Amino acid sequence: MTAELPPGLALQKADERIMTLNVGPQHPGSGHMRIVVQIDGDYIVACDPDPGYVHRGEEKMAEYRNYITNIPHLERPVIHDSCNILYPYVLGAEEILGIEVPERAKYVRVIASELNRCIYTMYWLAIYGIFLGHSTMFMWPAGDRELLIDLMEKMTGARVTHAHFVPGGVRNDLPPNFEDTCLRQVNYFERRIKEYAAVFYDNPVLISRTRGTGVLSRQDAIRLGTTGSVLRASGIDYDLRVKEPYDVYDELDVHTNVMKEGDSYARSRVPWLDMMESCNIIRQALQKIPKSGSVRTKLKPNPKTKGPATVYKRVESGRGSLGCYIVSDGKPEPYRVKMSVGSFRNLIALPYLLKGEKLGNMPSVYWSLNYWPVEADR
Amino acid sequence: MLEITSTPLVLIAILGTVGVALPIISIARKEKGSNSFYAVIAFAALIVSMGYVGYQFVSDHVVPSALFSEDVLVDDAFGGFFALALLIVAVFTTVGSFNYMRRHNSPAVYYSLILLSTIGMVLVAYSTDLVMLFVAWELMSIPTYVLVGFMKRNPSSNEAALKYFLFGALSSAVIVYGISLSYGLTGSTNIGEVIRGYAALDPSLYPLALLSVGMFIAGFGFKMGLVPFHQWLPDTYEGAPPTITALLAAATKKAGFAATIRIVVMGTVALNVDWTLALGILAVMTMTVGNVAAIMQKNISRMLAYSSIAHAGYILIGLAVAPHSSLGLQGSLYQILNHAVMKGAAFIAIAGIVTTLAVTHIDKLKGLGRRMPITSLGIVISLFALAGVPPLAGFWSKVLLFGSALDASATLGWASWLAIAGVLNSALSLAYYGWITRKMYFEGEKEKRVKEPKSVIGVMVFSMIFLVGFGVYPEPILQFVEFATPVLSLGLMP
Amino acid sequence: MADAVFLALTVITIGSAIAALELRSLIYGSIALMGTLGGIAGFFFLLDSPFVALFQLAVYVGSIAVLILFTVMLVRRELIFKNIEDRRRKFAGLALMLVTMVALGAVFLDSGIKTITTDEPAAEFRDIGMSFVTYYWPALILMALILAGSVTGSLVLAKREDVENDQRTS
Amino acid sequence: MSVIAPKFKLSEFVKSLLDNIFWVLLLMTIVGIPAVQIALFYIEMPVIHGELLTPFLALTWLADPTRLLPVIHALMATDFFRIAAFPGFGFAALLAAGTIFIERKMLAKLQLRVGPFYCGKIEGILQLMGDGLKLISKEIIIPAKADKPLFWAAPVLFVGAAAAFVALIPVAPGWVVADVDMGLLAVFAVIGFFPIITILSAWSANSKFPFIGGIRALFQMVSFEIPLILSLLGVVIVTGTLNLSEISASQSFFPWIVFLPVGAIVFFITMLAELERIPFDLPEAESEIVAGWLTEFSGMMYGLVQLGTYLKLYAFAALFVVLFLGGWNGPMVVPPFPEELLVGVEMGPVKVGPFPGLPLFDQAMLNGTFWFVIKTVGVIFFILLPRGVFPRIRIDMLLSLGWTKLIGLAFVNIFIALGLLYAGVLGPGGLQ
Amino acid sequence: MTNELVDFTLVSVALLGIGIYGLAVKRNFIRMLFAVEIIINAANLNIVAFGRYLSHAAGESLALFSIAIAAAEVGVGLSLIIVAYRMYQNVDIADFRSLKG
Amino acid sequence: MGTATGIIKALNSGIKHIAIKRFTLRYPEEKLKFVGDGYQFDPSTGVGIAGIKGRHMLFHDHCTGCQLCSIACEGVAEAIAMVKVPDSQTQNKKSIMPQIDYGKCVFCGLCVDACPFYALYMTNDYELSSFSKEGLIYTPAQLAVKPYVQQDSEIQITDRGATHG
Amino acid sequence: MMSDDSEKPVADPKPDTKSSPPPKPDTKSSPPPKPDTKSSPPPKPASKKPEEKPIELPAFEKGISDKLVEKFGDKVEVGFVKKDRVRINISKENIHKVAEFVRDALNYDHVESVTGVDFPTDKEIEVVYHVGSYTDSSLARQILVLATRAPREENPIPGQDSTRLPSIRDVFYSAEFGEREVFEMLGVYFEGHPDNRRLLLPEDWADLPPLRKDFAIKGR
Repeated sequence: MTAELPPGLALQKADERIMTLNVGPQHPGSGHMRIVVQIDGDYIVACDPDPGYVHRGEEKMAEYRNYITNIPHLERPVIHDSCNILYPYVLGAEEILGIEVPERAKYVRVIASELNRCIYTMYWLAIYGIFLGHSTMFMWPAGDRELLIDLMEKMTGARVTHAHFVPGGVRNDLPPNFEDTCLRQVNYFERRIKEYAAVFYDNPVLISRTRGTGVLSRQDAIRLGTTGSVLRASGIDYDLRVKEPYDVYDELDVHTNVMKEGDSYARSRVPWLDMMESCNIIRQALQKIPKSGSVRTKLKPNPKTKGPATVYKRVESGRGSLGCYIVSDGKPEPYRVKMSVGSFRNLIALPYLLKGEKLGNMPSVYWSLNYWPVEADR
Repeated sequence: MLEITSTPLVLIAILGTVGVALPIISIARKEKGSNSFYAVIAFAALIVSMGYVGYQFVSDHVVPSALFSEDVLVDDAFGGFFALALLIVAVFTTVGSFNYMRRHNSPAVYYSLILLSTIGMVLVAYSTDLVMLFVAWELMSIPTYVLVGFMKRNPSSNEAALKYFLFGALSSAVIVYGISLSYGLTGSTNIGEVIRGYAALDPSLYPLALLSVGMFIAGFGFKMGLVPFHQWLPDTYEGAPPTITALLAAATKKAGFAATIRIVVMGTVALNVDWTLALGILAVMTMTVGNVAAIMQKNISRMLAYSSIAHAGYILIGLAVAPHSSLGLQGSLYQILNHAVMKGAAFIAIAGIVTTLAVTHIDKLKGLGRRMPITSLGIVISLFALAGVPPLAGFWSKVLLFGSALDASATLGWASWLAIAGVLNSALSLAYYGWITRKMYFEGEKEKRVKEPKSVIGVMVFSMIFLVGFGVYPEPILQFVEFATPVLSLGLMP
Repeated sequence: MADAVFLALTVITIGSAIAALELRSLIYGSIALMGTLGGIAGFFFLLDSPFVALFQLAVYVGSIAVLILFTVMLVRRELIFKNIEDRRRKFAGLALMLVTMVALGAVFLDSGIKTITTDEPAAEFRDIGMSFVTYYWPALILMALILAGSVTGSLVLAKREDVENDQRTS
Repeated sequence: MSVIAPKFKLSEFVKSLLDNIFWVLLLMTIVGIPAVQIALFYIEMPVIHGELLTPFLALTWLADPTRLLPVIHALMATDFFRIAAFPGFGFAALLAAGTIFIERKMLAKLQLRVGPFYCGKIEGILQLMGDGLKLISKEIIIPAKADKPLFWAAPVLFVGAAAAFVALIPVAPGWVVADVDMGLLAVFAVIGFFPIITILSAWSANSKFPFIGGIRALFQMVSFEIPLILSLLGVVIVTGTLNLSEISASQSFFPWIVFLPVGAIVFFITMLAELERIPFDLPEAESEIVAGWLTEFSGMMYGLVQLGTYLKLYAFAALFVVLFLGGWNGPMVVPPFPEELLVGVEMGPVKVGPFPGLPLFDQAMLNGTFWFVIKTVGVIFFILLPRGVFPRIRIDMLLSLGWTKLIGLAFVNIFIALGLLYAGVLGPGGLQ
Repeated sequence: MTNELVDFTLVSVALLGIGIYGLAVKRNFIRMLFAVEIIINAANLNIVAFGRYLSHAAGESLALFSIAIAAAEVGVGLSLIIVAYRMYQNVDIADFRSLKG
Repeated sequence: MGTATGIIKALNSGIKHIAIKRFTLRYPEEKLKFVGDGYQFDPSTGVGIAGIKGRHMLFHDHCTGCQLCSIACEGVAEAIAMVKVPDSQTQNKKSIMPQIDYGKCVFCGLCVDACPFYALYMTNDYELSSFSKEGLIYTPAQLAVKPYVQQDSEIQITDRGATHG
Repeated sequence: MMSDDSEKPVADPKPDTKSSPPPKPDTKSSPPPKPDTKSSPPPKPASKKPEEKPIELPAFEKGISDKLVEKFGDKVEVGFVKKDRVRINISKENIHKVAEFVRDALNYDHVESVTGVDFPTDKEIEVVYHVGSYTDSSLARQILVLATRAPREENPIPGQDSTRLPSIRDVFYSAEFGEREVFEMLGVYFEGHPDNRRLLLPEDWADLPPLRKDFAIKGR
């Protein structure tokens, strides 16, 4: 590997031939970021992602709040996946504070985390659909996502920003009859997402449009350090729920979906398969969950730590491996919290993939990276 | 009625199919740079076409030069003659490009365009309808615009193409205008009808008829490079790829003469106008300007371009005296055939020199006789044939031309001056041909021999055999030319 | 009525022809050229040849004008050209134009063409089709070859070398 | 006191209302009535009771309602009515408005939404009007470096070209604005104008995204014109005419789609591309190039372009109906008018009728229009359907589809047509 | 027909004159192309006018051929212009100086 | 041919959905039914009871004015201010009670967790809009009122799709 | 760059072969957790797995740290060895070499996160790389923590002052954006990084690098 940028990855001087387009931040195809794209005719010559439009300094904020009050604002970067983004922080905080989690709470966490993964993926899928000009694929997931949001609301009391996980368990117990409702709605949900196949995933127009575009080879996926669905779509069997099981994932049967192609079609299909797998996991967890028991180890509002420590915890979120590095110096507030997020890690692949693509492929390749701008900015 | 086996239709079928199929094959093959594959296909198609033309002659399916017909095409000896001459040049170009095109992109399109252009040229000679002639004329021209500008990285090629395109488009516009007038005056587009209509024209419409004939001369003159319309020619011949220059100089020009003989000569005859003087003056001007300008050139392509202007003048002598001497058209036709071979060979040789040595300046050709012996021998023989040095084929055509001028001087007093001017010009041209020969053989000392392209050698050998052979034994060609030459009075009284 | 239409068309056609050559902006020049072509189509309508007129509209406006506009926009840096023609050349050109127009006009006016009139109905477009398939059919074939040649030729010319050199698979 | 409008006074409100009513009435009297009179001068007046009606007498219809009907009848015979109202602009605009409503509702149903709901009480039927009012009331913003004359002209020209297209469509026997002998060729000529307008407007906005969108529109339209024309040649071959009315009339027994399904499919796909509908809406691909060549339009200029787009959609759907689905032909659903309705019937002392309005239409026209509208709406439905089902495709896929597959299929269609003709199935001696 | 043939021919001559003027004066290649187009259109006008007054279909056929050929020609010409533009960034023929003449 | 069947399948799926039931909730007319009375705290287990996290409800007789809710909110939204209340309870010596600014509150419920005396609960009232910023500040007196909410729509899943009945 | 072959069947011998008692100097590094207390975080009752793991796995991790110590000796310092986590403290001169060794010999292939931690008391800024592996399935749950320190200045001018570190972007490509983030958030200039540019902050950011401790949030 060379120390320079790959040839031509850097922006070039604009001239008669090369036109510089500012895709975003006020562009329907950019999300909350700007991609400076240089095109030559219909081909993208170079591209420079410019995130940071929603940077709010969560890591700095976390240094001023104690381990409990950090919870509501640390979930803000990905409010659709708010359980998962809290998960590593909570795991780390448990280690630093030295608390143990009841068994039932672990199952509740797994159910909430999988439901939230589905909620996030549906949101992502909706935007992926509208980026490809498929407005039905925007409406259907956005509508069916409501099912799960209702479920999460029953469970946690909030529709998106749950603030449900706390060090020592979860905030509240499951509502009565939750198992039945959950099972029914999850089954229905699975039936619904299977219907997306005919209109979206098996649609010949979509296949011919996304197959073979933005191909990320296996070596490059490893080299660029991508994660999550991007990594698994490139043929690497790596899922933290299997490889480094946290909480009770080692007692559940988790199957990793891997596709070999590494193109944007595969990258868009893997999250869809993951949703089915999530439904599967939820059903298993509902079976195995202890029927009674505490779900929370009681903590003070301002808990004391056990002294200086550093922790690095990882979980598998909707966008891939999500790590949280906490440095504690013994005070009630963490000394430093660093979120290593999947979006930020996958962003590095964007200029690499877009180089030489057609402009028409830009939205599909960009959004197939499973990228959430707010999370990358934090 | 046009038979389906008549030569022009078969030529369209063979060359058109191959010409259209080549790009499609290249798309289907998805390979690059397999130049020789396409060249071989094109070469085969051309050879088959030539064989068919020859077979039609041998098997006596050819009408003796009819010039007029009820149909848009006629399968006569005149057309056949031109078809043979033009196909020879096309074969030269194809073979010459075999080596020249090796480094360039899209060879399939290149050969396909050569084939299409060849169809156009050949059908110009065959057509007996103005619409057909115009369409064939455009089919001849449009591919050559592309071919001249085919070297996209080369500014001079592009500039040559632009100039050529502009003058070509202008010439076709002028031709359409002429056609519109002649159609309006006679109510038909068939050349026979037009000529007959001209012969029986109301006198008040004579000026318009003259205008139309004038426009035809101007339009065709652009392609032939007659003197007032020749400005584009040296630039284009210099800038274009040398192989394409061979096609332009040796073939499209001849197609212009075919059209001129079909229309202008007939029209002048029909209108009973004494255009001979005008044509004669045009001939002398063209010869003189061409030769004088050629002496001053330093670039061999440019020199040959001016030389080909001069040769247009020689050929025009025959046309000028045609109404008064039956030898005139014979001489023109003979000269056309010879010039096609000579110029074609010369430019292909230049293409070979450009590919191997990348020089065109005359001073740089020092010692070429040692570096590329066969090529330079071919060039020298072509040049001397162009000058009309006795044992070579060019000599006989010039003898025929000047003889026709002398022959016509019986009825046309000034015609002998044409012959004198022609002889003087030939002498003048010998000067610069000789100068090149001196440069190639008697200057420079220690050049080593380089590898000559085999395809160029093939062309050289063929042209040398042709020029020397028919120079020594011109009888068959003379007979052929006599057979192909139209009898002018034939058209008016069908 | 027709005379008024004729005069209007004449003014449009000739005026926009002059405008096409003289307007400084090439885009507007191209639009003026479209005016000329449309005016000619109007003349064709006057001449009872709607087929040719509509063909003229479809081909010239539908493809040639588009091509010209496209090229002009591609060449967008030089939208407004320096007025580099010198005066002498301009006056010579004007003189040439006047000589041509006067001489040819005199020839036309002087000739017997003025006597040609007709009251016969115009040829129907079915006759055109008939003449195409019976008399001009070899010319039609050649026409197809011309179009094939020009399309492949222009594609090869207009294709960019760098795209040519690294051809993509998709 | 309301929080929203704290300075509200009922008396002021009533006063302003009265003010508005006064001005409206004044303008109506000053401008409206003379305009009606001027219009009446150009109508060929009918003769009633052996007396030629004058425009002034015609205005007195309130006094004598029997005069109204003949005047309206005379109005319907004028070119103005044809252009502005029935087969022309008004009818097309009405159908276009209906199209927009159908599109929004149907797409909503397909996407498990409700669609426009509240505006107009009944399923949001007045939503379109609301949108129109909003567009009219919005400011028209012109980019500073735009080429203003062209930028202004483009939407107007677009609507004009679309209206010219509409004018060529025969709706019912004899009801067509411009019955051109070369109707189909005229259609091609009109279609040829759209790319020019598009590219001019794109260029004149002097912005990057419109320019890319304009170039894309140009590629798309120009390259799909060829299969469009080729796919229609089959119909021309079997009917032997270019006149759209004649083509429509020739399908009185069966529509051409029965014999030329390939041509119909090719025409349908090229139609989608020419209309820039999904999946071929590349010129407006919002995720790549914002809104393509429409990016810089605002306010009513955008509204005009939308109007033109939907007029074009109607015109294309109608062309499909005329060429392949039999146009106005269909079984008679309108029963023949009974004589009593036309002249009235006397029942004892009471005379009922004549039923006003009925003499304005004849049965053939009503029937033809009915079938035409039914078929057109059906075609429009199928034009709109892909929007809910397919994603947008890419420009290179589009071009290769047009240049390779569709042109090939169009030739197949031509050979089918020729084969049918030479086999004697169609044409003289055949079925028709 | 209220118009006479000579009227049409005179318009055609005027257009021819304008075309020749454009070719003689303008040095911009696109303008020269315009001029050529104007000449071709003048010829077409002539042809159709003659055809109408002779009541022939041949005139219209010739005009159709001429229009189609002009389209092909313009296509080639414009692609040459594009090639030239890529090389020179200019389309003024006066600036093309690699060849003398 | 695979392409053709794919296209037909997609069209078929699209047309099929035109007839399917839709679960659009016409919000102001119907409201979704939530679990329980809102997020509350079960004193017996020390764990929350599931419920929507709507606006708070303050039990004046439980509140001691310990400020723990305010401290918990400090790191999150700073929505809770302690204000003087006129009538002092016996256990509330300082006679201060929380006043909540719903313009700032993020409804995380950490204050409920923090309250050691179970004085602060959350209810399922979420319609808090007001025309002024002042209207969003709820005084302890306002917080003491139990809101009346009518929420009765529930999701129903049938074979023809999910619907809000 | 990395091994292209698919996942090797694995690396069991590694923990066995390495048995040398390592120095394990967890003496003075600022976060000094006790490995033995931390190494058994899942105190699951009645589960077979956790009983075996604390015995075997730290040995495996120890093997990794032993390899590093064996290779570099005093240049590296083992921060801690926990279950699945090994921390190595390296001086800034050696970080590049260690990274190369980690990539080539230990089969780690990507950087998961690059973290900068400001220690104003030590006048140093610590940059921590969390290195993981996709190709080697035995390392799938392992994270190697490489920590290095750069001197810190009171009035930093990012890019101009002495707060510099060698970039390991040419070893691990995936560190590119992470290092860019650390550059703008803490003002650590990475020498050898081709693209030391602003990433998340506004273009006209002229204040202190925001994650330094002396950059205070307003009102706190």
